[in-house]
Amino acid sequence: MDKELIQQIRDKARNLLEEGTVEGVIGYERASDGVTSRPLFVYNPSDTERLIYDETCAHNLVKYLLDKKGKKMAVVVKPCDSRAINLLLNEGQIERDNVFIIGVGCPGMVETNWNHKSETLQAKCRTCQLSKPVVYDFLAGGEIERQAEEETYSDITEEEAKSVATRRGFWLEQFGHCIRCYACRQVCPGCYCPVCFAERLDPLWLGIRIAPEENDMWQTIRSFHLAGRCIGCNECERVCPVGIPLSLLNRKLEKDVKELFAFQAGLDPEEKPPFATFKKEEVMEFEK
Amino acid sequence: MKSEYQPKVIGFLCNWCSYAGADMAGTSRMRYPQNIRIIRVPCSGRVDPLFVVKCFQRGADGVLVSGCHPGDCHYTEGNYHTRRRFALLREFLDYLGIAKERMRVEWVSASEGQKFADLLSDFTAELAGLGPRSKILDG
Amino acid sequence: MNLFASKDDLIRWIGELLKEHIVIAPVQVQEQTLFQPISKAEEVVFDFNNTTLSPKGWFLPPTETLFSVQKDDGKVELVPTQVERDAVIFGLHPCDARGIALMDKPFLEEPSDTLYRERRNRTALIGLACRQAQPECFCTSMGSAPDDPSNVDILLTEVEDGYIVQVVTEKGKTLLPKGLAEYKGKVPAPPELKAVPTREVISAMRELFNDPYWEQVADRCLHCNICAYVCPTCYCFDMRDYADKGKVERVRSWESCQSPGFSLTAGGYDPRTTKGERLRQRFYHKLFYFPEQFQDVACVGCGRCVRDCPVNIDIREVISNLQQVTEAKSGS
Amino acid sequence: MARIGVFLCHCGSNIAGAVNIPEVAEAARRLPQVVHVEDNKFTCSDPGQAAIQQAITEHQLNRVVIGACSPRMHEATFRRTVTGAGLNPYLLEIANLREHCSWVHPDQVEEATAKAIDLVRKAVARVAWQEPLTPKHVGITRRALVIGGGIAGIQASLDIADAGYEVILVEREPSIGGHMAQLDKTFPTLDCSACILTPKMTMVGQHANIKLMSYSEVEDVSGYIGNFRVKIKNKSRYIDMSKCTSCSECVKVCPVELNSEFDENLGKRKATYIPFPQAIPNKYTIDKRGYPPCRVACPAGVNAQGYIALISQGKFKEALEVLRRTMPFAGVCGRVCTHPCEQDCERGQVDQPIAIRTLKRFMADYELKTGREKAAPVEMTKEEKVAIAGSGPAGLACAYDLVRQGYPVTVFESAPEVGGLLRYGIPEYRLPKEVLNNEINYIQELGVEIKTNTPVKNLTEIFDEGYKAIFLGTGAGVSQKMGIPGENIPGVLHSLDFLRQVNFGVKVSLGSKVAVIGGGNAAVDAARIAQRLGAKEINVVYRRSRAEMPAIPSEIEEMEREGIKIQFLAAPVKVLSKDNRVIGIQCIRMELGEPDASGRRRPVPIKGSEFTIDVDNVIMAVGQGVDKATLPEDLDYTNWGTLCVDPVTLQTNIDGVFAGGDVVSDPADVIAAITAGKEAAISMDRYLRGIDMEEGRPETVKRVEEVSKAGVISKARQSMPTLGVGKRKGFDEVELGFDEKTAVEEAKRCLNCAICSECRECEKVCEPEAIDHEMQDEISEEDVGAIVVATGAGPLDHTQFSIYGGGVHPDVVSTLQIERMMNAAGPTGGEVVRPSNGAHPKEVVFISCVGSRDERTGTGYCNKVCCMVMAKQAIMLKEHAPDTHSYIIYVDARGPGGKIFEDFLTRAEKEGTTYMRGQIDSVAKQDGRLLISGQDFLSNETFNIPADLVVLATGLMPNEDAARLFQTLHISYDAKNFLLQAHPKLRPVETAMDGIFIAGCAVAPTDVPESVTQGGAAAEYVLKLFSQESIEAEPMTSIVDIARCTGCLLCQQVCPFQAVEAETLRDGRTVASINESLCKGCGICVAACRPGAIKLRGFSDQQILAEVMAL
Repeated sequence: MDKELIQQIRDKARNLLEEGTVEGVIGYERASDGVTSRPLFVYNPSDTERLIYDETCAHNLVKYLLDKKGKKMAVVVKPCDSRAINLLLNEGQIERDNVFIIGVGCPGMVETNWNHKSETLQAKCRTCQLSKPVVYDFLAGGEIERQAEEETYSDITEEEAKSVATRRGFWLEQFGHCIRCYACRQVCPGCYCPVCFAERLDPLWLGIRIAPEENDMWQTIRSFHLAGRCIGCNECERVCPVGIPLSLLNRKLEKDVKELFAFQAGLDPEEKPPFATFKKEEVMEFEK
Repeated sequence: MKSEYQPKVIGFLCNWCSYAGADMAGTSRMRYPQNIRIIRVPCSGRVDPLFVVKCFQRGADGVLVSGCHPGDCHYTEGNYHTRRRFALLREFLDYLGIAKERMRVEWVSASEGQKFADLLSDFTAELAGLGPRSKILDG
Repeated sequence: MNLFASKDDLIRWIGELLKEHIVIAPVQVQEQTLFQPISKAEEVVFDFNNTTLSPKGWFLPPTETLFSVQKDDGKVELVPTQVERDAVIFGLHPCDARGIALMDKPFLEEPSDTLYRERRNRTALIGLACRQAQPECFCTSMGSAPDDPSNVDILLTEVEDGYIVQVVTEKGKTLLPKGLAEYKGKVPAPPELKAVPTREVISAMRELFNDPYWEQVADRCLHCNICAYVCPTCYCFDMRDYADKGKVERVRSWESCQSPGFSLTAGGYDPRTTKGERLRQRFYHKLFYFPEQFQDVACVGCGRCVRDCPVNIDIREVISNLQQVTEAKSGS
Repeated sequence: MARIGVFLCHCGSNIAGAVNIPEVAEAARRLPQVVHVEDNKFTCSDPGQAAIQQAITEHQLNRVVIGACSPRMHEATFRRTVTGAGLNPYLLEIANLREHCSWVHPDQVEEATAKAIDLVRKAVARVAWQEPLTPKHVGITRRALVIGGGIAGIQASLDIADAGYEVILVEREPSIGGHMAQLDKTFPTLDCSACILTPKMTMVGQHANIKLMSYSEVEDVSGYIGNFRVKIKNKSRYIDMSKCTSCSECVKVCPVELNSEFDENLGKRKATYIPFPQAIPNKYTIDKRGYPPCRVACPAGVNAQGYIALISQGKFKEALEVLRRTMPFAGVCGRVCTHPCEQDCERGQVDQPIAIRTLKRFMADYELKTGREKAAPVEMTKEEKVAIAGSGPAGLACAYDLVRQGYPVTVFESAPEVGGLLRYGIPEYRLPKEVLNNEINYIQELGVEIKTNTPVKNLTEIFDEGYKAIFLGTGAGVSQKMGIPGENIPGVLHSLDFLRQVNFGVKVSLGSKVAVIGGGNAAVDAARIAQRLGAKEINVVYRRSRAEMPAIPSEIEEMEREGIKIQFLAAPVKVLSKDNRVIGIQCIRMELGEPDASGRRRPVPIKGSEFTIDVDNVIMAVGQGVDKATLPEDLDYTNWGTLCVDPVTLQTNIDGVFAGGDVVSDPADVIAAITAGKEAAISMDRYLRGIDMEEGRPETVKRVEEVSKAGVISKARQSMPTLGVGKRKGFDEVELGFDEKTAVEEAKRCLNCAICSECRECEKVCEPEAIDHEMQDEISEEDVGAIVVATGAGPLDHTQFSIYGGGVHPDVVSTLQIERMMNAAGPTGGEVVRPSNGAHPKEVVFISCVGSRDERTGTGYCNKVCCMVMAKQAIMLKEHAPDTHSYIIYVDARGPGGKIFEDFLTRAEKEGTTYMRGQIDSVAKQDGRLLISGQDFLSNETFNIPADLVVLATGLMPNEDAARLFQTLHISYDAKNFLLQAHPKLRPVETAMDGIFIAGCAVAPTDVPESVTQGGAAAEYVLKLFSQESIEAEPMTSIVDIARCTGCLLCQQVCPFQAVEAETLRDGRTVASINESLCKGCGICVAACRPGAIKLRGFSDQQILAEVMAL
């Protein structure tokens, strides 16, 4: 634990609360297992001492801003999570003036389970090129030099190289595990429809069956609705109780969107996302 | 003849170009395989990717989304959005195991009855070659 | 009288059971342990922490068709789903067995749930006592114990070179293989568990319904359904009729009070719109409403929700927080 | 609960022949919510419709499904039917059992029946979700737009206007009339085309209800039926139509002549023109196509095409005026300019570029020779005095531009004589002093005061003297040194000093052997002067190779011709001396290495390759620099020692002080210095008037896009006469310039790239002062309620059909060319002649179906009019000259249009035309005539016909850029750009876009009567629309469910019609809101909306999903 960094976060949070700049601060505290961490909402300056920050603070706290619309909130934001801020700004879901961003550098988060943390960095962290958040109001701890691997999407290209039937089998097995707990959706900063298509009654896109044929469509559309919007925090995969490799879906779309439309979500709050625009002259594969 | 595998094809055709092109194939008495069931939409830009995924979920063997040629959209820009949406969806479905050959995006104008007929013959033959796709289980 | 079975005996026994029964047992699937119907005895794993999902899914499957309706030439025929075979759930821990016993209360109380009752009647439970407790376990605070035989037909307890076989019910007796010797050795002591104060909190909950605590703790809740779906006692479900080209099916699937649309009524009114209200419902159901109706707390202390909650909403912590809230109230 | 009635149409046997209707009916009966099913022979017939209405009442139906033909056919019909029975018209769904089923699967009854059942089930599922919709009513702008002023557009305009409504007729050519105006006679009545057309044209021109916008194009169309908004670009004619009296004086003086499009390139017209005498409007148009390449290439923007055009007409003085509008240095630049204009000259792509520089010089020479009248001083209209330091090209150009704007200008020159580098840097044999003096005198005569021997040292002093702005053009007057040993020994000269001394008449004595170091113009000048001063053996030492040498190539050439040698790839190492006297120079060989910053390959010394040249003098010409000592202090300098200025405004760090030329740029050429002076003049004028100096700069000019070189006959550039080498003793000028005849010949080679040369001679003769060369295109916006598109078509260019000799033999012509020749007002005065020699053709062969009925060369279908055109022309040829014999080689001879058409063909044959059905193999030249060989299909024999003239009847195709207009209008067109009708039989003048109608050749090739009919029919549809009180707008628009909307506004970004607005609710949430009157119902937003908050009425998610679920 970087004590100095944590102190900066605590001081800033206390300051913001005491001066009334914000109503609350969203940060991290130690979880009940004493090992991992969990989100913390601080409304009282005295509670700022509970705030921590270390390599177990994987949660993307930006999601919570959607619950606090209209309120002035401060939020502790890692570099990857910060892209979610830009996404939500781009889509008009949060107001910049209502959010105070306490940016933190990130050395990479480790794989954790209840009561257990490993030494292994999360996969998304290994290729993360961001030394600091893309947007912040206050940067605690300064920039962190990172030696990131190049994002090669090698896992994706490996999948792509397999036969269609193999891929079908693989995904059917994976989706067979899905219990439609919707944790992937609930944790995702890009999922904020008042009524998700999967639970809509008019029209009835999808039934309530927890079974491959419906799980399949659920996951297909969930990921596709994030095409060009997924900011790669990979929270969905982390929270999945049945271990579905959701990053293989999201990153496939990320890769294709990059290749087809030269776009990456969450880097620029003003840039038009791929489905909001087009180029008349572009030619897609099916046109060739 | 009857025992032969008949792929199930669903087509979303824009009202102004492709649906009219399909009408043109009819008025010109061209022949094409019976497999397609056409759903009329005002513009190919109306076709939510959800419809296509739903078709496959419901057991369609092939889906056609067809609109005006780029630049000719009755609503000026609808097909440009179609192009982007389905370029990505096609790739994605293929990745999930629904071969991209099963999904076609085509530009057919009101005068291209022949093109429409040819396209369906070709598409149906290609799907027949791929073989049946019982519900979601095969690629 | 306790019997003894070596590991080989067990494997042979499961093999025997498979001839007449569907055997549901813990198996390893990738990184997870799941209760699944097995096809051969070797698939079974004996040394496991609590499975990802509890075995409740055998009685209340994630999705099942309750009945279908056939319409033909004006005649309407209703075809209920049949339970085809007898089954054995093999290797469930005492907490999961207690979970089934708790589920029995609402489902078997008349009018009982036909399908549940059918499955329950035709399923035997062969339990496996826990030799080790996990940090998230607290069954002893919830009316059970690592070696509790009360909710199974047979309980197995691992010893040095095999298993103690404790026949609990008559039904259990019928399942026994021939030729098991009597076990004369010591029965090992169960692991010790930390106690969670339950009773006193529950009595105080009547006063805590409108406490701001619920909104606070719910701040970090994501309202996914993980806790409910991994819970051995959560039994909420949704039903829907599927109609497709003349064929109609009534389908039942798991659902959870944590779902944003769970309590939405047809008229558009939703009594539980805030996160706090929804989270409160879960704890009130477990700790207050269920005991009010059925005397027992609807928690068996298996620790799955503690283990799997993405934001660490720990029921034990909630209980102790409630205690603090109550104390603070009475103190002031 | 819906009560759905299903009605199945047999359509005679069209559907029932391939679909088992009873089986479909049986299946339909079992569908949920279907309470009534019946079938009918012809549902669209009156009894069929009555049956539906009766069933609706009888069975209390609240939804109707009709299995019949395409909804595109009868949806409107059946909507009226159900409305008649009291049902909302939108509670109807049509299953397309004919076009999409029975017609395409005619002999697969089982499959077609199964498909029909699916289609009906799908329709039932869909209609169950359909809600009643109520159309909105919108008003109508009772004003029509007609696009295209051919006969179809004229007819439409007149019919609408006569009915009392206003019409805007947009025609992109200067006159209306279209192709009909080009015709001599019309078939089959042989009326004089002009006689029947021009009265109509005049009526258009005079009609109170018609606003004629000729020379205009539709740029953009928005809106919908009854409410279109149109953007129209009125192209600039450069002639004020309200002032032009059509006196044609401008034509007389216009120097630019080009092929007349109206006369199909057989005649000529001027850059200012009326396409034909009866044109409406009868006003002149100046044809300008932007800036010619020469003018674009010139840094100073000198209008070379302008003066060249006038030289070609022998108007030499006027030509010089054109040049002097830009700058005063015809004689100077005509000699020393690096002429980038010639590099870009389009003529260079034919043979060689025009000798632009020499023509420029010619104007100055001519003036010197014939004497110049003293220039009238400019009236000083401005009070602010301007000071200019330096009288080189930059300073003088600046002074020239400012004085002509009425500024009092004073030039301060430190030297005793005016001209700067022009005077002391360029040797007399290249630029005689007389020439320079004449041009300086001219500047002074205009009113520029020049003070010599007056250096500017202190800027404050100048300002104190009342000058409001200062330009520094003091040049780069210091020779740079090389820094090699021995450089300071007497006998080592520096080129600038050397040139200055020689030019000022100071005697310089040189030994007989001289080395000149450097490769620029200064080096070449120095070497050639050295020779003229008596040096015998001169070596130019240059460190790179010939390709890199910066001096003007022709000068290098002349130098070598004069016997001066160049040592390439050599550099001096040190000057060798004895007794403080130069005895030689040691050099080292170089080789070229990697390219340096300037892109030229860097010379690298080769070790041990030193060599010595014995010389008496060394002249260093390795560069010049700015002499800071002569400049005022407190100015900012660059690292290279030149002045720092703003690159656009040329202002220095001091307000009001500008600088340009070598003092800023380091040595550059004369034209660059002039340009700098001119740019500074613009800045200073703006500075003095207090206007933003940067706005609109650097100026961007429109270069002409395409220059036609068709028919240009190759002709070599006139060469420059020079003084013989032997005669080059003194400082006599080496290049001698053109004489008048040569100049005119050379000028005539100009291609007039920009058409109008902007010589402005027309301005001088236009009494009503109608000409305005600065006129800009105007965009106007008009609101109209209906649009008629009659943009026509044109014949394929016959010269592209080389297989028939088109474009190969001049005597292979098009039917339109024959038409023009037959016309008494045409290029040949009504005589049909052979273009090659003007002789009367006796044997004429017509070839039909050129580029029609032939997919490879044009269209695959019949052009419809050619058979009649050829018959008409054959008859007319006979009438003009009875000894003419015509052959018509046809594929099929057709006379569509009734008896008189067919009779006309017979008449042609009777009057002696030989009709031959066959195919052409070749058209070859033989004995001055053409030999047409081919196969006669009827006799199965080959034929060889010798002929004097071959006429190609080419297919008609819409104009190339028609597609762009059609896209703007959102109307459909086919692969050949012909417009598509809403229905080819029943709705021939309507398009799929309500309120847009079509007529004439833009739809398909039509003859005159048909075009008139269609124009009238289109007008009738417009009038029908205008006679309605209001129009029903499609109610199928989108609506937002604010409870579901997240306010992400993706819908707003994808809506092509700006129909989505952001709306803030009372609770502070932002949501999307759709303006129904702008929404067109495309549904792009619906598919983009993830939360499913947008519903497109009539195509809701439920409806389409119900269809998917039913399949």
